[in-house]
Amino acid sequence: MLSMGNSTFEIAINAVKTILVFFMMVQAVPILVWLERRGSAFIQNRFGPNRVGPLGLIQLLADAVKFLTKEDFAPEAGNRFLFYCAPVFALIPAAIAYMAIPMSVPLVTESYTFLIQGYEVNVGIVFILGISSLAAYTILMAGWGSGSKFSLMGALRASAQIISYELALGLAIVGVILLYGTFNLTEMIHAQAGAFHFSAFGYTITAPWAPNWGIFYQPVGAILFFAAAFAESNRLPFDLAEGEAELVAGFHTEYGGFKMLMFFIGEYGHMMIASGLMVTFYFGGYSIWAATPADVQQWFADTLSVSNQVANILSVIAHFLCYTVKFAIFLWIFIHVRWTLPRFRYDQLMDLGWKTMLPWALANTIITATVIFVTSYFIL
Amino acid sequence: MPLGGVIFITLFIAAFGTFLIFLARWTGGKAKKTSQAKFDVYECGIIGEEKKDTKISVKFYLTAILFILFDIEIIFMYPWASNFKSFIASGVGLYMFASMMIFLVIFIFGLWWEIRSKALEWD
Amino acid sequence: MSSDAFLFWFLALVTVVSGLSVVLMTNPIYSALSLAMTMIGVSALFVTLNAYFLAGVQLIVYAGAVMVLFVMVLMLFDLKHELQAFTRGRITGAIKIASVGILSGLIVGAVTMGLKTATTLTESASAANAAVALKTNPDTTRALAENLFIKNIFGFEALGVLLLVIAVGTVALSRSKGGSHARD
Amino acid sequence: MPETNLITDIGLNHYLVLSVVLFSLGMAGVLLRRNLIVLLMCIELMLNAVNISFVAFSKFNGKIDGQVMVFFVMTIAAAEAAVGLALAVSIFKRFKEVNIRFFEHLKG
Amino acid sequence: MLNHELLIAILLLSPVVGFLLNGLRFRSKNYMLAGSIATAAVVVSFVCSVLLFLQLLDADAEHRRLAVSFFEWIAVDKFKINAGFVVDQISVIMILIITGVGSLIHLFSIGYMHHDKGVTKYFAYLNLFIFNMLILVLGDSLLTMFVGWEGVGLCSYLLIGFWFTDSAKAAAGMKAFVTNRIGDAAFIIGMFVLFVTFGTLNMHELNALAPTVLDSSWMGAVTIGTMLLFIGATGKSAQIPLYVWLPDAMAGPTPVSALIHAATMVTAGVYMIVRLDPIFIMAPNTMMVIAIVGASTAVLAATIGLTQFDIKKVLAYSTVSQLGYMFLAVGVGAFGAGMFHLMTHAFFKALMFLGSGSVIHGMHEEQDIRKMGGLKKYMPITHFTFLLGWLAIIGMPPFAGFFSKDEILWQAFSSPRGHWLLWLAGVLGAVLTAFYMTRLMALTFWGKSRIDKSVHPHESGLSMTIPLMVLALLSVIGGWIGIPHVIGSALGNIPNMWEHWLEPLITKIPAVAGEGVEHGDSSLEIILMVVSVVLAGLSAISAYVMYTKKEGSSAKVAKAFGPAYELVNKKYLVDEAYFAGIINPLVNLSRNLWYYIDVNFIDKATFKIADVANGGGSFVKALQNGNMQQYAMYIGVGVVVVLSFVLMR
Repeated sequence: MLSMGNSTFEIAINAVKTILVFFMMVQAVPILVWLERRGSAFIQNRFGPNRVGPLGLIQLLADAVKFLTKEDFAPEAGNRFLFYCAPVFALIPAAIAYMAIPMSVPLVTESYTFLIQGYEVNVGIVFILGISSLAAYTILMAGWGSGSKFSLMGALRASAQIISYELALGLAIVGVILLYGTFNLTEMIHAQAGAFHFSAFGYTITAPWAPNWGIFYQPVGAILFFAAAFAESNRLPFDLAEGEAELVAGFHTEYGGFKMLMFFIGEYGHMMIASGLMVTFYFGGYSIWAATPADVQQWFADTLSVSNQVANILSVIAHFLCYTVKFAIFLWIFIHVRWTLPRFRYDQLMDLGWKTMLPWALANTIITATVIFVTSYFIL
Repeated sequence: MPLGGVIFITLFIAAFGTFLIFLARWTGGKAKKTSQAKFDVYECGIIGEEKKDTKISVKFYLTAILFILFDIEIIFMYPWASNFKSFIASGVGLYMFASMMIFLVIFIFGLWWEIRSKALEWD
Repeated sequence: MSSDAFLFWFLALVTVVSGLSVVLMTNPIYSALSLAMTMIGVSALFVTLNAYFLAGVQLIVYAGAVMVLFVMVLMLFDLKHELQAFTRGRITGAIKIASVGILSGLIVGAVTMGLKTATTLTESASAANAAVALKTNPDTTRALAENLFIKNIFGFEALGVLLLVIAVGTVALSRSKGGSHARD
Repeated sequence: MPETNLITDIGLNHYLVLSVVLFSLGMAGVLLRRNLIVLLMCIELMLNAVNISFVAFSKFNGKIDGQVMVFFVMTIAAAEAAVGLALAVSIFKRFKEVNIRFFEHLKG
Repeated sequence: MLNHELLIAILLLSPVVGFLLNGLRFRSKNYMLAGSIATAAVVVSFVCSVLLFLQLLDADAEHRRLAVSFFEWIAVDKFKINAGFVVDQISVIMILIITGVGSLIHLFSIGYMHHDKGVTKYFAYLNLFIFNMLILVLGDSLLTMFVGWEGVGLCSYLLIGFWFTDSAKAAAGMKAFVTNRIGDAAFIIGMFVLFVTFGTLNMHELNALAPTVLDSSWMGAVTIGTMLLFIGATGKSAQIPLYVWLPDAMAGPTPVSALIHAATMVTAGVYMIVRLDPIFIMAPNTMMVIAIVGASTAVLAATIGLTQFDIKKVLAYSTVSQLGYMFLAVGVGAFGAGMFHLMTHAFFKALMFLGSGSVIHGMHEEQDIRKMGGLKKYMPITHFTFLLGWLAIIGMPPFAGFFSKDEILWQAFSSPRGHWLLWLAGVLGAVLTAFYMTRLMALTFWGKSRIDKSVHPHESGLSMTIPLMVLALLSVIGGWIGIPHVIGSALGNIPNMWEHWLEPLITKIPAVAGEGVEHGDSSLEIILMVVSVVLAGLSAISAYVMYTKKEGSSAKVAKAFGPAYELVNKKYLVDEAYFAGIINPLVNLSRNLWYYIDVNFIDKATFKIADVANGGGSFVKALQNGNMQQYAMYIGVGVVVVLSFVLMR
């Protein structure tokens, strides 16, 4: 219950699993960096990294070597303890929060059930929100520890921005919670699995060809959530925290080498959480188009005529692939938007967060609640 | 809730990060003090005046305060939202709906007031 | 040692050490960060007490909002220089420490002397707790919501009004230019 | 009465004692520290300590009321922090000082 | 049909909604919107009242009581008060009057107040008044009633002083408020006495417990309690000795005078006594006092009315006089007759006040009847409706006032607690009423015009004349529901619906053997009736002659009476007497106390004490050194001490 399992084997598996997920995240970062550089080059009609290895793929390794050989630097004016702590703490919230996102159906063996995620948290949304709200400390620690006013300014801006958009984010999620009636991400995915069906006034509308995804019920919520997620991960068009023209590089002005890389891992980690949550809330999570996990497993068992055990494994792989595809699409959208849209001005950013997105999210909540209330309270 | 797992991976990542810091220190070496300017804080190529008490807009902290207050109001909606359907099923839906709508009216009034009083204006 | 006990002792250690450093650190920023650590520890303690939702709320509200505000204010106003972290006066200091010590001693004494009733309570409530622990999420949040929105509905709405009033008040406070008897 | 092991059998008392310890720390901070903002933080610490005991009672008595009370306490604490900091900041803006000894205008 | 709980809730809350809607936008000058909201609110209440009345009609006579309790208001040991409301035969009449007449007056106000700056505030106050009046009337316990009682007092104060920039008007408001406070204090003490005696304040329970009272002497608890309640009633209903505020209350807008100071609020005292009739019956001495006070108020106020020249003042004294009639009625145990007169009076006096409002409006704020005359041709509708009201008030058959006044007079004569002197006083009052009301009519509407050249009188608009017409109709037919047996049997067995309706609730006074029989003579009743009508008619005719045909004669008559006329003209110097006898001595006493006692003894003593405290304070001051943490330490030490005391005990 509280710990990681009932037997030594399970504990070991769970420990390895969490470490594995963490390293998957860490490994994804160089790939994303490469993707981002190639993608930006593609968008801007230039080449991008293409010298080291095929398509510049080995560029990542070269970068890593470069980072490792940089000499370790800390400004004298700053606070060395905080300066060194900040990058380490940058890794933590992103990784811990990401592990709560389910990536595939559980793998069921005779005596154990393995979840294809770091761990299952039954108040998933609240947990993820709570953990990712800790990211502000990293930024403030970095900004303060650097002892530079650019850093401090960038840190304050970044944290003010993060907390401002956390409101819109949190409120957009209320619609999702209302819709599924749970905090648990796995239950949400289950609610979205299978064909489209919608109950109102005691009647049920079904469409067997369409998936039952949340985006059909919460389009406004999805847009708000996604936009807020951009701001939460300090990505363009919301990267005011490091607006080069004003603040050099924001809170990591004084950072370089591996410490800088760790901040990047944190930032990309937030991006991954946002994509993962987007998929989970609005696009059915790991579930395959208009099919429930049970359907999929049955299909494997029937068409390939394999045992349930094998079908389960195949189903796990299929769902994981499905999740990865959806996940990758959103990551790509993140990258694409970054190289498409210009940066906001700071007052525009705050106005957007407080005066546009928050009221819209409120309206979304009220309308969702009203529709749910009216359609399920009055049975015709 | 897998509290043990969370704590385990937290400690693991912290250890891993520290390891990375030390690894980089080992491979890259400590920065050699070739000049004082190298260790000063960054200042666009001119000599830093090193005044830390820069004026920073009070808006930042005002934003943070307002964030806290609105955040709590949003948090109050969570248990309501996650149980709204089951409340409707058990017949207290109208009551729940009305009570939250009253709360939302207060919320909206607060937001409206803040916007109107230009507390959220950045200039 | 069971994992529950291990977690409790671990978290107790974390909270107490970070709580101590809140009081003892002379740099207020370290105090604030330590307090954030305490909050996170308390949140984890809530998890060991099956209060999952509250643990999340503790993270969001305390660690993610209130302490961020504290840290921000400390950084905004550059409050790191503190020549005198603690109050002067040996006698009053002694009285203060003594009163705190005696108070905690008294309460701890009372709590441990009430061990019997405590254990019986534990046994009587254990069945309910086992059910709660097994079924986890839906029942506790459901019960929480029922209690909050039906039994304490007035308090809930009143808190809404309180938050509104404070939102208005802080804006007014932050705009005030200072009173009539400024020193200079 | 079955033998209870103080180390392994975690009961209500453990949480209560922990709560008392944290509360006393907060109280000592309130009494001894001189920085206004640190004082506010110590008050938060005291409130957190109380929250622990509320939730512990809630668990060991099998009633949810304790948790609801914690919910309320959190709200009040956040409100208190907001107002307290707003006051501290406006005081700081005027006197450039957050030492508590500076505000002894409440003399008799 | 809607259930009665909901109906009562709507009935009560509708004016509150109106009050909030108008009160929250009180700066608006949109009289149409404000008036529509307020009138609509009261009309909704009126509809609810009618529905409730119909529900009562449906029920059989024994079960005509719709009670509702919304929540428990106060619960201290045995002292339990619910926010409970009761609609029964008596209160339904009151709510019909309040909301019916109230909506007409709201309608009238739209026209009357349209040029006023505070019109929205005005309507908000009016709605608040209606709400409080409904609480007063419907409350099922004395305390609930008292809430309304205070509430209407507040609204009365607000509305009398509505034009508070005029200090005289503000003072009039304060006078009303202070005078009412005296009565209210007595009312509260009366409630205490009744609670101590009966252990409850619920009126239903009180009435049920009333027959258990044994001690009905002067010093009996019930007598004292009812006497105190009656003093409260004299404050609210403007009886001797607390009537002085009502004439001054005419400073408020005229529709307010019509609503509050004629039709509804001032009758609250009568209503209260009727509600508690079993208790009052157990206190014959109180009843006697009530009857005497009522009769003497009726005569005294009527005499003052003879000499007044302000159109509203005349009506105000007339109101006081008519209220005296009602108290006379309840004093002799004719509770039904009192309620009956309350209702008919509400119709015709509201009519006359609104008529006077119409006149004042048409005359551009002129209130002096010496500067009127001949208005008949300028304001035909106002004149005609006023004429009907006049006929009703002087008691001409078959107008409403005749039946109610006659019933009172007959009861004053024939009731076991009546007396021929009371009857005589009543007739005298009727004669005087006929005289001064005719004088008012003659000076205002008839005769030659004395209107100033600059003033161009005009008839008022529809929103003002429609209420007048409705009320005029009611003044004519309103009395037909209570036709006395003598006339009813003569005209072919017309039943006395009024008596029948109230019968289950109105307690009959146990007839004293050998006395009631002699009085209950139908021929005697007819004779007395004829006597009073003829005397009133003669008085009216003489007044008509005196003020239209022979214009100098009134001055001659005044001269002939000389000092007496002066005395009456100065309102018997009651205000002056109050000042000389009560207020000034009190002020002087206080001043002397201050000069001699306070300065010499109390001040010195307090200074000494202050010195001691000062010395002690400067010693203790060291503790309060502004150091918050030190204070916190004191708290901590205190907690430690208390806790160790608790634990070590």
